[in-house]
Amino acid sequence: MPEENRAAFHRLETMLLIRAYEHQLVELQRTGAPGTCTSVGQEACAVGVVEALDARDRIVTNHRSAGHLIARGAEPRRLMAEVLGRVDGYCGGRSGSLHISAKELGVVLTSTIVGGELSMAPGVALAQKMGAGNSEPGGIVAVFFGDGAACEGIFHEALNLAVQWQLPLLFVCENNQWQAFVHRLETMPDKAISAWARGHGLPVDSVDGNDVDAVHAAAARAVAHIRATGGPAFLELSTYRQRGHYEPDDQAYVDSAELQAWLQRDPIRMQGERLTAKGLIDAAGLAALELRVRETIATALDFAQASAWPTPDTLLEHVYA
Amino acid sequence: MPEENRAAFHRLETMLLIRAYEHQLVELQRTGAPGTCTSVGQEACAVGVVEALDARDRIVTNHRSAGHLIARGAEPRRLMAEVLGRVDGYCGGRSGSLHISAKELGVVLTSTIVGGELSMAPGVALAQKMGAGNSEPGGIVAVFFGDGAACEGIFHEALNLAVQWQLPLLFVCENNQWQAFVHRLETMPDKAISAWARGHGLPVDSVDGNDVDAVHAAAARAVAHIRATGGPAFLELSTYRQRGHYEPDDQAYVDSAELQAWLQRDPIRMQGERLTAKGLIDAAGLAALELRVRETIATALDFAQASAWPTPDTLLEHVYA
Amino acid sequence: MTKMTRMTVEQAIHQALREEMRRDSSVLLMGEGSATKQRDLVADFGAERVRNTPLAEAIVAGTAVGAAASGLRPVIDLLFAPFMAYAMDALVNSAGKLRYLSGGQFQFPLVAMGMTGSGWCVGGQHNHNLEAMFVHAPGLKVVMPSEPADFKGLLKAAIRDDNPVLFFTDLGLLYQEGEVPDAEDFIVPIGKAAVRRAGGDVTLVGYAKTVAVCMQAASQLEAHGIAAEVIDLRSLKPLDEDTVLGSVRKTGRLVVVHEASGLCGIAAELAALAATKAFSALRAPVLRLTGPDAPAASSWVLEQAAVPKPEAVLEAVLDLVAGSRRDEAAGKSRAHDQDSRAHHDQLAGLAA
Amino acid sequence: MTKMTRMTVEQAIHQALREEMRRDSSVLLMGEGSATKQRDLVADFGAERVRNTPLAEAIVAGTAVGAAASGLRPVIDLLFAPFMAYAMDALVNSAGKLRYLSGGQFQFPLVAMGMTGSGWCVGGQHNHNLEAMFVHAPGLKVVMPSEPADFKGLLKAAIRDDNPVLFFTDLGLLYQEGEVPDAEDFIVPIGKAAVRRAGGDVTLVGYAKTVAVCMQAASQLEAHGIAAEVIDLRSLKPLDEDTVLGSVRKTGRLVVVHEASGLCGIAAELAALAATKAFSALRAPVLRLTGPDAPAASSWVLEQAAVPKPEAVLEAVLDLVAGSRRDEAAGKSRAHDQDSRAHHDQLAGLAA
Ligand SMILES: Cc1ncc(C[n+]2csc(CCOP(=O)(O)OP(=O)(O)O)c2C)c(N)n1
Ligand SMILES: Cc1ncc(C[n+]2csc(CCOP(=O)(O)OP(=O)(O)O)c2C)c(N)n1
Ligand SMILES: [Mg+2]
Ligand SMILES: [Mg+2]
Repeated sequence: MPEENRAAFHRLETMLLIRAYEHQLVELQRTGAPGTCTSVGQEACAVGVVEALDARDRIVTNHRSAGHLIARGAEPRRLMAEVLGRVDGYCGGRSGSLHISAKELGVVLTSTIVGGELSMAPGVALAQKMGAGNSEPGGIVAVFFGDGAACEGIFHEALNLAVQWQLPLLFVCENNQWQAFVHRLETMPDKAISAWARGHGLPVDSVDGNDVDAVHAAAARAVAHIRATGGPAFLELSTYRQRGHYEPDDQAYVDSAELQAWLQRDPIRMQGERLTAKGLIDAAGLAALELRVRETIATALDFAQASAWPTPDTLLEHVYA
Repeated sequence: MPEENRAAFHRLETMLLIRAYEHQLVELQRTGAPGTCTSVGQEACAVGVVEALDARDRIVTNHRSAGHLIARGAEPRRLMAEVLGRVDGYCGGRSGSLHISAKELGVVLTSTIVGGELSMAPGVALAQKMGAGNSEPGGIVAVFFGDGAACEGIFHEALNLAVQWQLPLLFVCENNQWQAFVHRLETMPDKAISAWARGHGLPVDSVDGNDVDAVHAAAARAVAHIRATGGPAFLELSTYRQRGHYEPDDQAYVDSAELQAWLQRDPIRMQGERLTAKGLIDAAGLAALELRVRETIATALDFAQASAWPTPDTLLEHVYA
Repeated sequence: MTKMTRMTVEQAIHQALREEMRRDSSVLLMGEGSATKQRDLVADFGAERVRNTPLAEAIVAGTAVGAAASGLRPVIDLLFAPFMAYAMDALVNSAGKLRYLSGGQFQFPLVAMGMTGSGWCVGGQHNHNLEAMFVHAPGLKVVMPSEPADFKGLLKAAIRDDNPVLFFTDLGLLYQEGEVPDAEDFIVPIGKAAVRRAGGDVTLVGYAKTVAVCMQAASQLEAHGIAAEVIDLRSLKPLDEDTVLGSVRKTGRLVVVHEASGLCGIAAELAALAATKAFSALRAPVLRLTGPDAPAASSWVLEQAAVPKPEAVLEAVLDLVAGSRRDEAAGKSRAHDQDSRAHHDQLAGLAA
Repeated sequence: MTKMTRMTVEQAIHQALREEMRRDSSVLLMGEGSATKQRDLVADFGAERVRNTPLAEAIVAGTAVGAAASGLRPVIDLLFAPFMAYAMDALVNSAGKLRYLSGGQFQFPLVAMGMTGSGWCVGGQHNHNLEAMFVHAPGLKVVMPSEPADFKGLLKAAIRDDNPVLFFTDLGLLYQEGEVPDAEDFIVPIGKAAVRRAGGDVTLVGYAKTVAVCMQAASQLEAHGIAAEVIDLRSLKPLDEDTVLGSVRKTGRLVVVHEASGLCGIAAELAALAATKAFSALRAPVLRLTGPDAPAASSWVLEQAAVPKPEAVLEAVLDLVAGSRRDEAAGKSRAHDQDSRAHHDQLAGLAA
């Protein structure tokens, strides 16, 4: 199988794994586990961008991070343990789903404060640029944030600093049309995000966030630009939050025609159809893939549920260095 | 004298009054009074914009507010009493120079937190739009802020809200090239302020902030637009802070060639030359004007120095309603 | 007789908003999702007065400040208390100070709402009881009720108040039910605590979720022959000093219980008040059972370990009473030092 | 013998920065004007490590947080303390919490500097002692020195600390002079108070500018035959409980003096500590002489009226000692209630 096809295949499988993982979380929530912010429908953004990064790069993300983490190689079992508040989670259960970081993977400083990711990312990029700590030459930072975060003032401050200091920072706005229970068109003009970014004078690209190949191509271009110039770039990925803001959420406030239209353009379905059209996969192949990810998730669930609770005597560990 | 000439004349006199007032404050500081942030060199911005406003309009301003206040009709003697911390000041001495409001003149909610003016102005405009309190139909709000304030995240948030809610708000950025001890080109790209504003999709005009007639014309156009549409507009006024950030300040960090170039374009000098060229004023006329404003300021100083100190037993007055 | 209706805290908040919006056309509601979540208010009062905002707490709060000074009475929903970190300048530097700095020219009748507290396993960026920060800041009032009737009555009082009021909802109480007076003029005055249970041996003070903790401890103490007085602060600023001090002067023992960190928290303020103004009445050390100086963890076990529990209150009070009675019997002037209780300060929950 | 040089607080701060930047290449300095104001540091350490920033406190602080977690040791100058309102999310929600919430994966060796305090007539949006807010927030350390040597030693300690440290400078001290050790390894450990004067009758605790207030009061008290012990906290978090409690156990009387508001302030915390952990030693009510619950006015007269003065401390202590001695002579177990002193709490300055 040529490299290009292997990559396309791998993208599909990773998207399936993210989806299966999040569907499992949805089920867990129904039986009493804490709710989560799923990224169902946005898998192409995570997979396309993360694949364009190197091991030396860092990722800063937010509350809707499962895709970024899994695309980066995070183990579903340790993620799930974290969501369930167990010791084997990436953060020993202290984070829960909302601020999972996995330093070993270069996924650092996740914040569930909308805008928190944008406030810290320039500092991570500055450290990369200055060769601090365990950074490697040429390393960049990708910061994932939502259309809602683009409304926060810190968006403006982060862009200006990154431009002015020429930081190796890739801004990735996953414009999923929603900001919790508010449609983004209630909060900004239609083309606002790219227009705002352009006002800062850095390279801005807007692509279909449901087309994993398009996302990847754009991300690869942006990453190349950053490595070549040392300065920042901006990517707006148009996508859609297919499920509610946080589980459970009846989505009563969602326009069903809009939702339906986007479901037609589901990123996994699109990628499946593309591979099928190219003759790279058939129904049986797809079913096998799905089975594989489902097994991974089932094993992960067993692991997470078997993982111990932290004990109360560890309550004050890690508050201070 | 035709209306147009009377207006030109009045602009010159008001700028002279502002300058004389601030020079007096500089002298006062030298003899022990609290320092101030003077607007020497920026008088045309204040005079040109404020003249374009009606009585029903409101002004929100910042630490460098003397021009806005005097152009709006504030009495130098009450301003000076405020700077000296006396009971006859507009704020009874509680404000000092940094946050003088004069509600009776429609100068409301002055904040010395850079960006504070931008955070509150949309609310004042919303109240105008909703006809709340003692607002009159068609009233708008002009918010004065610096190039430094444009770097604060609240700049982005205020613009977006004003656009999205179509608030009757005139953004007036007095780009005086300095942000305290830092030149703005260290903090932003050259054309950044207008570019950022344009990204928000509202009408943006950039004019010479040292030409009072040009400022006035642009402000009048913007005000007309706001009254006609109900929505916001943006004005960038290029000007220069001729003195230090705060008295005293030796300006050792200032590039003297740049300063000299701007001094050649001093707004008062330019307006004086314009009136002279039109044959509206001669040297004697100018001297008479200067004498008049100097007398006003001398009287103001007497008043302020004779004004009583607040008494300690009033310390807790006005903390709570 | 007052007509009452049984409802949850969430419903009581909604009723207060509805009643005040009907009563006063200058009241408006703004927040991320305020209109989405309260379509009925949009229907009744119009989209101009019930507004979804951009996701930008600083401008939401700043706009409320500007609007409040200009004749409106904004209520803003900032969702979770830690998000107020973005609204700090508007709340602390503008709303809290500009009345004073302007020499009284402006007033700021606004209410800023935020949820917080343990129970949802959301971790410390959502669950952070930071009410004491606003108590420390000048020019603001702060309330944090414990039962539906007070949520209604205090929210109405907050909306009518001409000062900025921070209104905190302990999210663990959101679906708790209680009887709420129907009357549109039902107001709970800001600055008045409620004595939830009378007793002469020890004063237990809590607010929000810990009122129930104190009440449970009080029941258990009864079995030990100890009569606890339980005070629900309701208002954190202004504090009802008279009610607390009056009780301490009667019981001679004070135990303050809250989820927020103890350091410079409300319990510190009350302990200081007692040590200054009811000193001669104190028969025993003042105890604080508070959350630790740590962010809230998400994991249920750790979240709960950080929260003061009735058992910890019970144990603390039993020790306290035994200690002070022993000392008094021995003719000593005061109880033994309470170093042994130090851990309560930081680790109230662990003892449970 | 330690070699010393006489210098101002401002110079001591500068020396600490220079020494630590020389010692550790991961230290960098950022702020609005940091490079302009310290050209010599730019010259010595390069523009990459001494940076002017845009006027945007939130991103300055956020960048420091991100950099600190990634191997740098940023020192940020946020100018005046109230401007930290814009940096609250980065400091409180990120720097203070993300170590814990990540299960200890990251550390945040950063220092955030801010000036505040009375003396410059700049009013409450510059002059606001809000250090207690950061004491209340988890995961942060807070220092506020009173003399040049401590400014140097504590700033060096703060830069070397692996936790985020808030470093407050009382601007009234900026040009105050004192002897400062030359040694590059001179460190003042965070969390240790200093006993500035020994005495057995009353413990006076202050920090920053009010240490001098306490010292002056102590001198005057000497004339009245009262020996005051004066403690300079220096670190507000962690607090040096042992030194304060040790002193209170010896003197039996505690008076805390600071410019910040009393409500949920440091004095409240210390009063609570004493009332819990040194209860049996207390011979008199604990007093707080603090700034009022009001923004700072600009007018010199009002600014000064809000500030605790030596005369007020003197008067308060004289009353306190007289009261408790009278009670003890009369065989009462404790001093009279201190309601008469209530005004000190809010209006320390007015009494002066
Ligand atoms: C400062 C802040 N405000 C509000 C919230 C509550 N909240 C969590 S996610 C969210 C929506 C964020 O929208 P967006 O940035 O578009 O990201 P998305 O959730 O769509 O991925 C909101 C309002 C928060 N966590 N932080
Ligand atoms: C939030 C905040 N940060 C910093 C300061 C200190 N400061 C006062 S004025 C000023 C410069 C402001 O620059 P700009 O907005 O361009 O206004 P200008 O002073 O030039 O009129 C600074 C840094 C402040 N008052 N508030
Ligand atoms: Mg979104
Ligand atoms: Mg400027």
